[in-house]
Formats: sequence, C-alpha cells, structure tokens
Amino acid sequence: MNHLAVLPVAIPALAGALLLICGGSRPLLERVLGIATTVLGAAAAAALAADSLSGAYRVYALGDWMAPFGIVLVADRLSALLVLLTSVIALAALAYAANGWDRRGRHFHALFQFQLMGINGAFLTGDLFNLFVFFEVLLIASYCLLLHGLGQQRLKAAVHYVAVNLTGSGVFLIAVSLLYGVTGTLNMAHLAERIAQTPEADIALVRAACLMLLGVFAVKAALFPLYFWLPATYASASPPVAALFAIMTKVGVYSILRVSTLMFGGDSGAAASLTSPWLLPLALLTLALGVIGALGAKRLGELVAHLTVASVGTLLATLAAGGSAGLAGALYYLVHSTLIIAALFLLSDLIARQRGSAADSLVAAGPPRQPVLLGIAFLLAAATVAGAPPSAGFLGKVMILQGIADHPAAAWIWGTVLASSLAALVACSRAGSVLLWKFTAEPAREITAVRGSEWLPLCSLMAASLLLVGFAGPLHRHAEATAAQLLAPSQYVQAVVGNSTERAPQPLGRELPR
Amino acid sequence: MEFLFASALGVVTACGVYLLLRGRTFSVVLGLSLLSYAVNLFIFSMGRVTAGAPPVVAEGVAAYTDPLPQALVLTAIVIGFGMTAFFLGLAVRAHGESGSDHVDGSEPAGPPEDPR
Amino acid sequence: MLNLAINIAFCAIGLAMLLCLVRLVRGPDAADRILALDTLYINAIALLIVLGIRMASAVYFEAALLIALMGFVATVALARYLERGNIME
Amino acid sequence: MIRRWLPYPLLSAALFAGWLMLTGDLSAGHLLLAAVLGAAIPRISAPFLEHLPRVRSPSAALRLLLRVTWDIVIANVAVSRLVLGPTGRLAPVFLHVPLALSNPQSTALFASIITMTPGTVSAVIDTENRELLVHALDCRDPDALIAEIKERYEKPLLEIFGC
Amino acid sequence: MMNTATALEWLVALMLLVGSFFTLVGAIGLVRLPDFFMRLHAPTKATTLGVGGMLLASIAYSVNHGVSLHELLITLFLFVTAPVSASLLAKAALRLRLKSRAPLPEDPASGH
Amino acid sequence: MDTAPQAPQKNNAMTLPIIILLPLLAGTLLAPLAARFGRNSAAWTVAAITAASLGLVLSEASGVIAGQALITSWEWLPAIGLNLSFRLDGLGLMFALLILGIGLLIILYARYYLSPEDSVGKFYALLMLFMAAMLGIVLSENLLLLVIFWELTSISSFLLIGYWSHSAEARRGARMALAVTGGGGLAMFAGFLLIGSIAGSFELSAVLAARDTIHDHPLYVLALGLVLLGVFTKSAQFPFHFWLPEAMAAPTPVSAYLHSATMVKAGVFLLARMYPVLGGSIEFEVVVTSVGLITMVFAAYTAVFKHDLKGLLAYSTISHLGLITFLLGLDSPLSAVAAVFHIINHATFKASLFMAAGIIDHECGTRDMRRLAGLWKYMPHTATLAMVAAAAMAGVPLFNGFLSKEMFFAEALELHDLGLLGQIAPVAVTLGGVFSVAYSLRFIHDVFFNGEPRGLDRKPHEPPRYMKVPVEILVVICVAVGMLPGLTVAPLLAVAARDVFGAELPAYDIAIWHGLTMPLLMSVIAIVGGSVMYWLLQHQYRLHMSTPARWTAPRLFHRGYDGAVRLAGQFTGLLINGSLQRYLALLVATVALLGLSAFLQHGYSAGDLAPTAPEPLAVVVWLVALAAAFATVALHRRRFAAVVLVGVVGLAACLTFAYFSAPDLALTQLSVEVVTTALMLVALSLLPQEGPAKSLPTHQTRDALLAIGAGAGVAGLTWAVLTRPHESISWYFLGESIPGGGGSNVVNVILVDFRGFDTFGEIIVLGIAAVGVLLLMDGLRLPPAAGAGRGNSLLLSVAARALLPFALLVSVFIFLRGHNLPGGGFIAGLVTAVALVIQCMADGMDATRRRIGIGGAGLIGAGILIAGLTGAASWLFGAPFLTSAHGYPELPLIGKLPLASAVAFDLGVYLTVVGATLVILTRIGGVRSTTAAGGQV
Ligand code: NA
Ligand code: NA
Repeated sequence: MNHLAVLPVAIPALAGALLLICGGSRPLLERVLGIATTVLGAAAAAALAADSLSGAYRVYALGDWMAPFGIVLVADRLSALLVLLTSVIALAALAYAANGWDRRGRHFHALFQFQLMGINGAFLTGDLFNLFVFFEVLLIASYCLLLHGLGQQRLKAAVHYVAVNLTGSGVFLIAVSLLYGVTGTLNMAHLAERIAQTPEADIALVRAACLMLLGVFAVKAALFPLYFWLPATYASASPPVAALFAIMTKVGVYSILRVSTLMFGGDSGAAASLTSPWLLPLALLTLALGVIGALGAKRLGELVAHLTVASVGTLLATLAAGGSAGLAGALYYLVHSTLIIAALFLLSDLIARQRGSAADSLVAAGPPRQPVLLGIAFLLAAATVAGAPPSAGFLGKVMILQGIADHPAAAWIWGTVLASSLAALVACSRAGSVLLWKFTAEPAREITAVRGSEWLPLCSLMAASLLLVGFAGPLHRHAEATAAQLLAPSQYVQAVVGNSTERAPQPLGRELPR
Repeated sequence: MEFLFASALGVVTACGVYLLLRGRTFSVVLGLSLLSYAVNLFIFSMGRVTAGAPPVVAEGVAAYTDPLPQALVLTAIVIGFGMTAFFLGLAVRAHGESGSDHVDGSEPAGPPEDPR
Repeated sequence: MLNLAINIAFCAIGLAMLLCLVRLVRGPDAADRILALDTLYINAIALLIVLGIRMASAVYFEAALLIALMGFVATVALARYLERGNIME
Repeated sequence: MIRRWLPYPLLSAALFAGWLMLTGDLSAGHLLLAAVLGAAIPRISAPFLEHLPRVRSPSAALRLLLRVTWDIVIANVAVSRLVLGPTGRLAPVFLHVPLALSNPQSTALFASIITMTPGTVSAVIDTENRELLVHALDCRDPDALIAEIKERYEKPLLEIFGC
Repeated sequence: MMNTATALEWLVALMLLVGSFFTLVGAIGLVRLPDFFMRLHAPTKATTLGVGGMLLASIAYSVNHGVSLHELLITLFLFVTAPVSASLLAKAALRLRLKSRAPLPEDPASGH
Repeated sequence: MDTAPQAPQKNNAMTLPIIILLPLLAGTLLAPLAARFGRNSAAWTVAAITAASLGLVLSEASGVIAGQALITSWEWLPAIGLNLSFRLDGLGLMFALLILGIGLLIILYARYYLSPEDSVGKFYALLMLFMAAMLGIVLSENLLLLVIFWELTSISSFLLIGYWSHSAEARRGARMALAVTGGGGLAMFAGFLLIGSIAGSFELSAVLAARDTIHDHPLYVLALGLVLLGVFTKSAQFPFHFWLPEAMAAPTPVSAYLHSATMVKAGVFLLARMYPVLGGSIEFEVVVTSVGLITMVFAAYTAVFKHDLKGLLAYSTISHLGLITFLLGLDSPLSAVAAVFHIINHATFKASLFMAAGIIDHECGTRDMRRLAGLWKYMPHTATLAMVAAAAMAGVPLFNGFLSKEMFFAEALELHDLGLLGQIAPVAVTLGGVFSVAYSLRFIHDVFFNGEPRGLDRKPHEPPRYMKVPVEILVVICVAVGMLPGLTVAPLLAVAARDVFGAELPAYDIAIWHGLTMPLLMSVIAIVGGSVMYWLLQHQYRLHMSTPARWTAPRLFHRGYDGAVRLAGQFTGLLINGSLQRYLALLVATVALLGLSAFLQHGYSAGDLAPTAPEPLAVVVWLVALAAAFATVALHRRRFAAVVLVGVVGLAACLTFAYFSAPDLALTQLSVEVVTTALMLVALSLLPQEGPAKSLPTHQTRDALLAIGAGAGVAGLTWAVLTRPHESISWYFLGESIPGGGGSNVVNVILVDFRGFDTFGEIIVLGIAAVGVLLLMDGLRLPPAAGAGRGNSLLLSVAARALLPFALLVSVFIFLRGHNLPGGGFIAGLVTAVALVIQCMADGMDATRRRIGIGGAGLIGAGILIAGLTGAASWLFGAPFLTSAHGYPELPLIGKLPLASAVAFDLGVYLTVVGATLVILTRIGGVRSTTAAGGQV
C-alpha cells in the first residue's frame, strides 16, 4: 500500500495538531517543528510529483472504501504539480516568517500547517463534498492567518473576507447537494459519468448546480464581479501570509479547471460547454480591472494584490478559450504567477521596512538602506510579473497567446493580455520609481538592514522563477502532458470508478408518513 | 408537505439574505444563521423527506431515508458553528478596535447613508 | 383511540407553540421572549415524546433529553445576559 | 477506603442507576460499565462538587416527595382555573419568606419546590437577609401563604437535612 | 372487559390528553396573563404536568416494547432546571423593574 | 527579388552567444565588483569585455562580408517556436560593430564624464546590460528571441535614463520612455506572433522564405501595423517621438549611446531586418515613407528652436531617424544602401556631437545656448571637433553626412508611384535639409561664437585629454568616410544593404562628385537656405528671445499618464468601494443569475411525484418557522429579541429534522443551536445592544429584491428536487453499515468511517475556529458593562454542580451509543462542554478554569491528533488512512463487546469539540472579565 497521496494532507494535519498542543509555550520548538514538517511535506509533494510523471492516476481510497462510496484522493499530474507548488511557496513563506513574523501572534505554525493541509486536500480530493470540507479548512485557517498580528486594517479586511466566503460556502453547499439530489453521488468522477447521462428533464437542475458551483469557485479564484474582497485582504495580510495566499486564488482556478474539464467537459451531457459563454468576457474584464487597479494602487501591497487578480483573469481567460495548447500555457503561467506574486509580497515587506512610516505607500520617503539590492530584486520581480521578456511571465504569455490563437475571440484575448501587460509594466515602473528612486530628505533613522535569512526565501522564489525560464522547454512539455491528461476526463473516470454498473445509484424506498 | 418544506426554505433564505445585506456585523451573523438553517435543510431535502424511516439499520425494516445527506448536514452544521463562532469573535474584536460595529469598520461618514 | 389522542396531542402542542410564538414576537420585554422560548423548548420536548410514541421509536428520546439539558442552558444564558449584561464573569 | 474510592456514594449510586435507566439494558456488560461510570464520573467532576448535606431521615424525604407530587397535581388544576378564568381578578403579590434553612443545597431545594408547585415562583434567594422572595400568582392572605409554605416544605427539609 | 394491552393503551391516551391539556394551558397563560411576573407561572404547568403527562404516557407505552425508564431522567432534568430558569428570569425582571401588578419589593435582586 | 542571398552557414559555434553573454553576464557582474577598485578599473574591465566581444565579431566579419551569414541555434522552447538562434549577417555585422565600437568610446568617455558621487559600477553594469540587449536584437535569428532582447533594451534604457534617480525629470523621462517603447514592443510582439503563426516558424530564415505567404495572408496588414508600431515607438517617429527629448534627462554618455547610436536605431534596424519580409507592399511604402518624411521635417524644424543643446540634438536625431525610416520605406535597392549608410554616418556624427555637448555641459555647467557663447576661446579643440561633426550633420560636402544625404535626396526624387507623396517628397526633403543646416549652424555659432558666455558659475576650459579621444575618433571616421567612402565602409555597406534589400544589389557608386545633379542642387539649396534661415532667425526674429510653445506632447503624455493613474485609482475606488454590502449583494446577484440562467435555457419544471398532503403538526412548525424568520427581520435592530427569534427558527429546523427521520440531525442542530445562542449573547454583550435607527431606505428595495430572488430560487430548487424520484449511492451505506462499519446508525458510520475524512476536516475547522477566537480575544479587555448586575445565583450554582455528573453521564451515553443509535462524539462533546459552560456561568470563569485544569487549545490539538493518529494507525496494517477495524471480542462475564476503531476516532472528535466549545465560549465571555486573567483556557 503506497500512502504517498495522503501524505500532503496527513503530515500537516498531524503536525498542526501537535503544534496546537505545544502551542505558545515553546516558540523555538514550534518554529523548528513547523519548518521540519513543511520540509517533510515538501519531500512528499516532490515524490508525488515525480510519481505523477508516469501519467498514471494515483487513486487513494480513504478508509479503504472504494469510489464512489468512500472518499478518494486522486493525484494526477495537475494535483501533484499544484501540491508541489504549494510546498515551494509554503517553504519560502515559512522561512520568511521564521525571521520574527511568526511570533506576532499565537499558534502561527499550527495555523500554517492547517492551511497547507486545506490547500493540499483541495488539490487532491476526488470528492466534491470533501472539496467543500477542505475549502473550509483552508478558509478558516486563512481567516486566522490573515488576522495574524491583528490591527484595525486586518480586522476590517477580515470581516469582508470572512463574510463573503461564508456566503460562498453556503452556495457551495447548495450546489453540491443539489448535484447529489439529482445525480445521487458525490464523487467527481462518478458525477462526471452521471452528469453525462442526465435525463432531459433534469438538465436545467444540473446546469444550475454546476453554474452555482462555478460561481463559488469564482469567488475563491477572484473573478469579476466577485473579487472585490481580494485587494484589501491580500494587502493587509502579513507578508508571509500574503505570500502563502498567492496559492489560494489558484485553488479556485484549480477547482474551476478540475470540474470544468472533468464534470462539464466534452460536448455531450447536461453540463456541456457550461463555462465558455460567460467565463471568457468575465475573465478578460477581471484582467483589465486587475491591471487598472494596479495602475491606480496607492500601496505596493495593493498593487501586488491587483496583479494577483490580473493573473487570475489571464488564467481564466485562457481556460475559457480552451484547447490543449492554451491550457498548457495557462498551467505554466499559473506556476509562474504564483511564485512571483509570493515573491513580490515578501519583497514589498522588505521595501516597506526600509521606508519608515511611509511603509509601502507609493509616496516619497527617506532613502532606504539597501537601495541597490532592493532595486535589483524589485526590477526582476516587477519585470517578471509584468511579463517582460525573458521572464517566465513573458514565456507564459507567449504560450498562452499562441495557444489560443485559433479561438474566435483571440483578438480580444490578445488585445487585453497585451494591453494589460503594458499597464502592468507602467504600474510597476511607476511604483518602483517612486519607492526606490524618489526620496525625501527625511532625517536619518534607524533602519535595520535586511538579513540574509530574509533574503533567502525571496531569492529562492526568484530563483524558482528563473528556473522556470531556464527549464521552460521540459516544463512546457510537462504542462502539455498535464493539459492532455486533463482533457481526457474519461481516463480519470475510468481510473477512479471504473466502468462498473453495479455502482450506480439506486432508489432507497420511500415510505410515506403514516 | 413538500410545498411547506420548499416554501419555508424559501422564506428563511430570503430573510437570511436580507439580513446578510445589512450594514452591521451582528445583522450579518443573524443573516448567516438563518441562511445556514436554510442551507442545512436544503442539503437534507436532497435526500428527499420521509417520515418514520430513520437510517438506523434494524431487522425487518426495509425502507430507510437517505443517510448520506444527513451526514453531510452534520458536517455542515459543525462547520457552520465554527464559522459563526469565529465571525462573532471577529465582530467583537473589530468593534473593540474601531468602536464601530459597521461591517466596513467605521461609521458611514457624510450624509446619513443607510447605516443598516 | 391512541391515534386520536396522539393527534389531539399534536394539535394541542402545535397550538401551544403558536401561542408561545405570539408571546415571543409581541414581547413586550426581552424577559417575555426568553420565557416564551423556554416554554417553546418545553413544548418541543413534549412534541418529541409524542412523536416517539407515534413512531414507536426510541430515537427521539435523546433529542428530548438534550432539549431538557440544552434548553436550560439557553434560558440561563439569556436570563443571565438580561440581568447582568454578560453571561459569565 | 470506600470514602477514598467513592467520595460521593449517593451520587455514584444515582449515576449507576441513571446509566441503567438510560440504556435500559441490564446485561453484565452494562452493569459493569454503570459501576465504572458511577465510580469514575464523581472523581472526574470532583473539583466541582462540594460536600452535600447528609440525608438524616430518608422516610421524611419520601414523605416530602409524595407531598410535593400531590401538591403539583392539585395546584396545577387550581392554577389552570385561574389562567383560564378572568385574569383581571387575580391578586399577585411578592412574599418575603424568612428562611430557617441555612445550607445552600437545602435552601436551593426549598426554592425549587416552591417554584415547581404551581402558583408560586421563587424569585430571589437572599442569603444575607436570610429570606426568600416569592411571587404568588393569586394570593389574598400573604402571611397565611408564607406560613403554609414554611410548614409544608421547609419543616420537612429541616427534618431531612438538619440544616 | 379490557385486557391489559387495551388498558395500557387507554392509559397512554389519557396521559397524553392530560399532558396536552396542561401544555396548552401553560401556553394560554403565557399569552393571557397580564404581567411578566404572572406569566412566569405559566411554563411551570407545561413543565410539570404537561411534559410529565407525556412522559408517563411514553413510559406506559414502552411497557409493551421493553420497559424504558429513561423518561424519568428527563423529568429529573426538568425539575432541577426549571426553578433555576424561573428564578434567573425573575431576578432579571426585578432588576429591570418590569411592569408588575404586584407591588415590586424595595431593594430588588440584591441578594445572593 | 530574383536572386536570394547566399544560403546561411549553420553551425553550433558558441561565438555568437558569447558575443552577447560577455557583456550580459561578465559585464553586469564584474562592473560593480571592479568599481570597488576605482573607476579606472571599472572602465578597463568593461572596455576589455566590450573589446573581447568586438574581437569575436571581427573574427567572423570576413566570412560575413564574403556573403556567409552565420547562424547558430539551440533549442529552448521549441513548442512555442522560441529557440536560442543567432544570426550574423551583413546587417547584423554592421550594427554589432556600431554597438561595440561606439560602446567602447562611450565607456572611455563616461570614465571622465561621471562625477565622483555617481556610482560607476551601477552605470557600467547597466550600460553592459543595454549593450548585451542591443547585440541580442541585431544578432537574433529567432523573432521571439528578438522580442526578448527588444524589451530588455526598453528596461535597461529605463534604468539608464533614470540613472540620476533623484531628479524628477529623470524619473519621469524614464517612465515615459518605458511606457512608449515598452508599449510599442508589445505591439511588435503581437505582430511577430502573427507573422510566426503565418510563417509557421519564428526563425528568421523561415520567415524570410515565407514572404509571399505573409503578404497574401489576410492578417498581413494587421501584422505590419503592429510591427511598425514597435518600430516607430522605438525610433521615436512621429507621433511617438516625444519620449526621446524627455529622455535627455539621462547622463550624456547614455544619450550619446542610446539616443543617437544604438537604441533608437533598433527601430530602424528592425525595419531593415523585416523589410525583406514585410516590405514591398504599397501599404508598407506609403505608411513608412510618409511617417519618416513627416518626422524628418517636423523634428528638424523643432530642433532649430531648442535652446537646450541636448534638446536640439534630440530633435535632430528624431529628424535623422525619420530620414532613415523614409529611406527604408522605399522599394528600391539604392534606398536600402542610403539608409544603411546614413545609419552609420548618423551614429558617428551624432554620438560625437552628444559627447561634445556633454563636454560643454561638464565644463560650463549648462547646456542652455542662451547662456553659452564664445567657447571657441576656451576650448578650441573641442570646438573644432564639434564643428566637423556638425558639418557632417548638416550635410556639408567632404563629411560623411553629405554622402548619405545626397543619396537620400536622390531617392526622394524617385517616388513616382506614390502620387501626391511623390510630388511633395522632394520639396519636403529639401526643406528638411534647410532646417538641419539651420540647427547645425546654430549649434556651432551659438555655442562657440556669438559673443561671451553669460552667467556661468565657472570659467570653461578644455576637458581632460582622454575625454576628447572618443570624439576625436568619431570625427576622424566622419571625415575618413566622407572623403574616402570606397576605402572605408563600402564592403560593410554592401553586405548590410544587401541583407536589407533581401536580394543582390545592382551596381552602385558612392562618391563625392556625381556631377551637377538634382541632388547636388538640393544640397546647395539646403546649405544656403539653412544659413539664411539661421541668420534671419538670429537677427530678425531674435531666436534667443523665443520661447517656442513647448511642444505639448510630453506634457500631454505626462498629464495623460498621471491622469490615467489617478483615474485608475478613482475608478478602482468606485468599483471596490470597501462596502461589504456591495460585495455581498453582487455575490448573491451573480449566483442567482447563474442559477437562473440554467432555467432560462432549459425551462423550469417540477418533478412527476405527487406531493404528499401536509400534516397539521407540519403546518404548525411551518408557521412557527415563518413567523420567527419574519420577526427576526422585522426586529433585527433589537438584537436580543432577534437572537431569541433566530433560536426559534433553529428549533423549527430541529423539529423538522426530527420529524423527517433524522434524529442525529435533530440532536446536533439542537445542541449547536443552544450553544450558538449562548455564544451570540456572549458576543452581544460586547456589541451595541441595538442596531442604529433606520434612516434613508437606500438599499432596502435592492436587498429585498435580492432576498426574494434568492428565496424563490432556493424554494424552486427544493420543490423541483422533492417532486422527483431519488436514486443514490446510499444503498451501499445501508448495506455495508453493519458488516463493513460495525454500526447500525448509518449516519454515524458514514461520519466516522465511510466519510471519516470529511469529519476529520470538519473537526479541524471547528478547532481552528476556536483557535481563531482565542487569537481574536487576545489582548482585548473591556470594562464590565455599566450597570451590570453582580453576584451569582445560589440556585444556579447548586443546580449546575448537581447537573455536571449527570451531564457527563449523558455524554458518555450519547458517545457510546452513537455508532448504533443517534449520538456520537460531536454531540457528546457539546453536552460536556455545555455542562462546563454552565459552571462558568454559575461560578465565574476563573474558578471554572482552575477546576478544569486543561488548556483549551491543547485539548483541541489532542483531539485532532487522536483522530489523525487513529487514521494513521491503519498504515501499520497496510491499509489506507482512516481504515476502520471492528470486532466483537468475547469477554468473560460480559459477553460480546462491540469494539470499533471508529470509537477512538470519535474520541478525537469528542475532545476537539469539548476544547473548541470551551475556548470559544469562555474566551469571548472572558473579555469583560473583571479579573483580567490572560491565561489559557
Ligand atoms: Na411554582
Ligand atoms: Na462529517
């Protein structure tokens, strides 16, 4: 029995529990334990990713109950890739937090582990209701992490974030249970099979459920008009948390991707081509509004948050346009944007800390202590996030633009993507020139230099981004293979539930009240 | 029965949504509570509603109601409880920090906007 | 016979609940509302017991037991709150 | 030795009986379990328990139980007539019942009995002034009612607990 | 002549009716009685004879299906808790000096 | 296009990439390091690197001049057509020599130009970066690779222009240059993508071969337009020219290098590079020539009126770029020669002029020609050099500018196919020539003669010896080429021009004297006319007094830029206005619309099942629920009442569950309901008791409509499902519950076994929520509410203690039987917690805390850990996570004992719930605690 698939969930869960027990009293132990388990989790993630290279589906039946009855974890190329990506981001965020951010509130490390557990679980689960549960795990952990360090700004952002997501969770439940009510199953592969066989009379119900589900995912992914909670939330989170949150919108994107390829894919069935008509315009609008927001941002954190929105817009537009090549590009772009946004959140903290009370506001402040290093870091990160060549952002955009070239709306996508690239470039150059070039003659004050241990996580993320450039060829081939796997949902269904008819839903008997 | 069930769900949902959209954290909590009742009942109803057939396996009983939605509701209830508790804590702290229980963290300024 | 009694009981309890609801909505004071809720809990216990008799099932018993226990907690909390402005110190 | 293992024997007995009542199962397993729980739960909840007054006269306790039960039935009927009849004629009143009981548990029991017998509700136990504030739904002669309450319930309680 | 089973059924029915009656009376009292302190008396009926009747009915009913006495536990709980609720509510009402037909005592709720 | 150039020579020699990599890696990294040892060492280092690159280029030059284009290629991202492919052909060779040669001179010049405060290391590193990018552009064989280097020039020039970042002008100039050229680059990128997709490859060779396909493609015009956008922005063609003068905020070496010799030439390079692919069409010819012509004339005219030396040179540069653009637009072989020739010439004389301007600025402290005058007296050497270069710029015979300009004039006479444009062109180019003579004259006369300098804060003198060397070298080239073109540039020119034209060139002759031709006449007119114009301006119009309307394009741009930023901010602020109400309303509306859209398409229909008749009891519960829900809304401002009323809705839900065969749910709903009520009250005691009074009904209608919509939607869905028959996978659970799960309460078996993983997640959610409450309440201490009652209730105290053991008993009961009958760890945990909470209410929190003794968060952690370890324990048996085991071991006396590992799991649930509930209630409840104990629960 190979337990690889459950490890990315089980390790952080157990570690989180342990950390809760020893929480508060032994901060160093907490830190060491937190980092050690994250490394362990990353190793498991790497093993899983390596395992996924074969292209096989690793199906893990929890409690040894076969699908669709029990909950299964399904690790395919995409899940494994995202779990690995999560680990990378997590390691960087945690290493950064270990410089002191983790002690600005209690139970940081426990919450961090639970956050990882939720994210990994969401990526791995093959059960729609279990996906809800993991969403809740990652959300509640994110609420707490968002509040880490407290303060009025964070509280306000948290009220919005929590309220929106609680409402979203309600909708999620309605959608999932409605699907169950009509199809009688919860396993995503089984649902895919059942949805394809929906009788004519039930099509509207299934479609309504699927659309509501997509609506919920759109909230998490941050799609217009449901993303308004994001900028304030991300901008007010503490930097390591914001860096970790870079993966969170991707959970929404992943969910859309997963259900739309698996459950709503193909041309037949009740949920055929469910996403395309409305997702594309909304995604393009999201992209545009994201860069407009970045252009008008008054703080660096806000700017990065808006760029997060823009990256989601790019991704979803590509997904909506469909096609294997575009999808492959989108996957590459997803990895890139996650890495660089995480890096930018860390960097914005480093910059803010050298600017006294001005922090990351885009106004002149006293000169920083390490302008050159910060400048180089910002230059690289900004160029990457804006998609300037030869960054991973550029390569990703090339892949995307080429990938969707045959789509009827290609002109729209191209225009929006390119124009938003320019806007992002302008926004970043404006921010950089104000933050790192425009100084007031502020009297000398105590600024501590950025320590090596604070550079390390940032540099690792940037190095990862550079590796994306250097190994663009093999990575793109992997992305293509992943896209191909995603676009062959029948294999997924076959791997998870087989084609046995004895697993079909049956009536349970209905007895009227006496 | 089905009509009563459906209409009650609709009404509770509507009341919940209306309260959810008010401008005070406590009203939002009330709205979320009502919504979660509605949602839980909705999940429950997806297994259809049957009286007198609890899913406790016993000899000689053939008809049971669908146990799965019930299990889902239980999960939803517990999660909802946790979330409500958290949101209440958040509301208290936000009010404690800012002195306002408005959902946007401060009393609406200027001309008397709708402070609900 | 028994069925008739059960149905009468249902109607009586239902009516009692509605009356409680009237008090609950009308108030006029918070104390009245708590009292109405408390009574409503009691009615719910009664209802569950009758339901248990009708369904010839013991599964409703726990619910009744819990209401007895939990309803008390709710009432205490409410009353405490009313009296002191907080429920714990 | 028994004190050490069963610091609250009465409570343990009650728990033992309670478990059997709950399960309705007199099998060996459940008897054993009931015994374990009867021994364990008082120990677990010991920090919360205080020493209960010793029951001195079990027969008096039984008599009081029967009396209260009977009173509940009778008073229920009486109060029902009050409730269903014209309410305008009711004469409610607050009574200050002086307390002879001193032990908190027995005082609480006294107050509870007053509440459970319809027509009277214990509102406040004033331990400083050693009196009980009782609201009566319809009372023409307060002093007589106070005397009756003390006679019917407080005296047996004093007899049972001695305090 | 009635056999035991029928007698038991009659008993159950009777107890149910008794319980129903007092439950209803309690609720009527809650609505009809003019002030809070008087309304405070209403639930007592529901608690005692109302639920008590139902529980007796249930016990009687269960005689045929394997005796169960757990209903007694509910009664125990109710008898322990109801006076507490009533007292706390009364204290609260006294503190708030709610409208009362009976003249309110001078120094409300200062006691312990 | 009859004969193609010689087939390129392909090999995998590393020469070409090394040419780029040397400055890119070695240059950028070593420059700052070397700068630590002084500016000389920095300059020597980068000069050596540049020289090395130059050497490599030269080593390949002979082959290229012989007609062998060198192509090397490595795969990078073949799937998207991006390869590391390099090409060294004639055009590339010429540009590479320009870039590296002038680069060397600039390095030397900058060594003396930069002041001690300037960071030399940073300057040279950026310069090397830029050099590498430029080399990349001219050596790219792959169009995508070219885009990469193209944008790299934009970015590195941004950094170079902003080198003096303390200056607002520098920052603005840098941002403007980046926005314009970066934007153009993106357009070009799009154009290349189109071309690549049409040609099926991004390799230049393939694209060149696909010329006809591209021209015939419907997207040709679009691709052309996009590429031209890149060209025009980079080469500062009208109307995108405005960034170049603003970029003069850069240090002069930068201006000399980027804005005369190299970066701006990238645009015309690209035009030349793509000419064989895109050129030859009427669209190309008309657009490119007219843009070039307009730019040439307009910029020359503007240059005359610039008082700033660098401003004059900047507009002159724009004008000359226009000239080159014009030439490249024409479809004739000789125009290609002229264009290439002028690229070389312009680079030499303009770079030297910029350097001269830099020397003047350096020595006089100003570049304002109204203050400068008579410098001949102070720096005759520099003046001589500048005068030669200016003469070349003006197109005076014997200097290189004359030769190419005459060819330009000649070409302008050949525009017969272009109708009106063909008739205007000769006049326009002559006029441009006039202006260019005028500003050249002004440059010389105003600076070096024309009286004495005014108001300089120092006495000007010659610069350091070596600062002049680069100028001297360039001026020598100007003269050498001007006098002996055939011996100097001819071979290079030939191969470069051939690559531009894309075919072998006809025979042509570069000479000073062609006889009395029309172009010569035009030259004479230009020189005479320019002189007259300058004289008139100086003496009649008093040029120095003029304050020519500052060309408004940069202003417009800055206003537009700032406006866009402000507008973006305002727009975002309006959209994302920080109002939760809006966000939630949008969410509800979106979801409702999404749901509705499904029915709009497929129609709504109820199922076929006949609904069952309502029961009186159900009607009562229904009425209760409705009344309570409506009353909650009506009374929601009276929060206490609302809490009670919400509780009633919960009670109705509980009864509904109980009635419809869900005792577990009823139990749970009820327990949670009560705890929630207590919780709400605890919280309410810390919040305002009443919502603010109603005022303007701004959103009420909107919200009511949304609410009704959502309600109708949910009701509709419920009705639709309830009237349909039901099939589900649950038959499996019903069948497997006892044999597979060891329990008869199927719901519980699902919870702890079939879907135990859900439950595991669920308790974690609850646990984290409690931890969250713990964190939220950390450090929050409020005074006790005013007028709050004090003291405890004896009755409550006694009852609470009496109840505790029995509550625990009930907990155990509910816990143990959960697997077979309604109950389980969750409810048991709630019962325990509630029993403890009653103690808190009776005796106060601190006393209770002491009595409980265990930390809340620890309890939660222990619970989760137990549940998790139970799950992980199955690994020991080679089974998946959370696999349960159950059995009925036979015990003496007791008989069969039902044992299931799920019980251990449920114990974890129990502990978590107890811990979480306690933490939640006591933490929030403790905020108003009089004895502010900060310890854990
Ligand atoms: Na009484
Ligand atoms: Na669950």
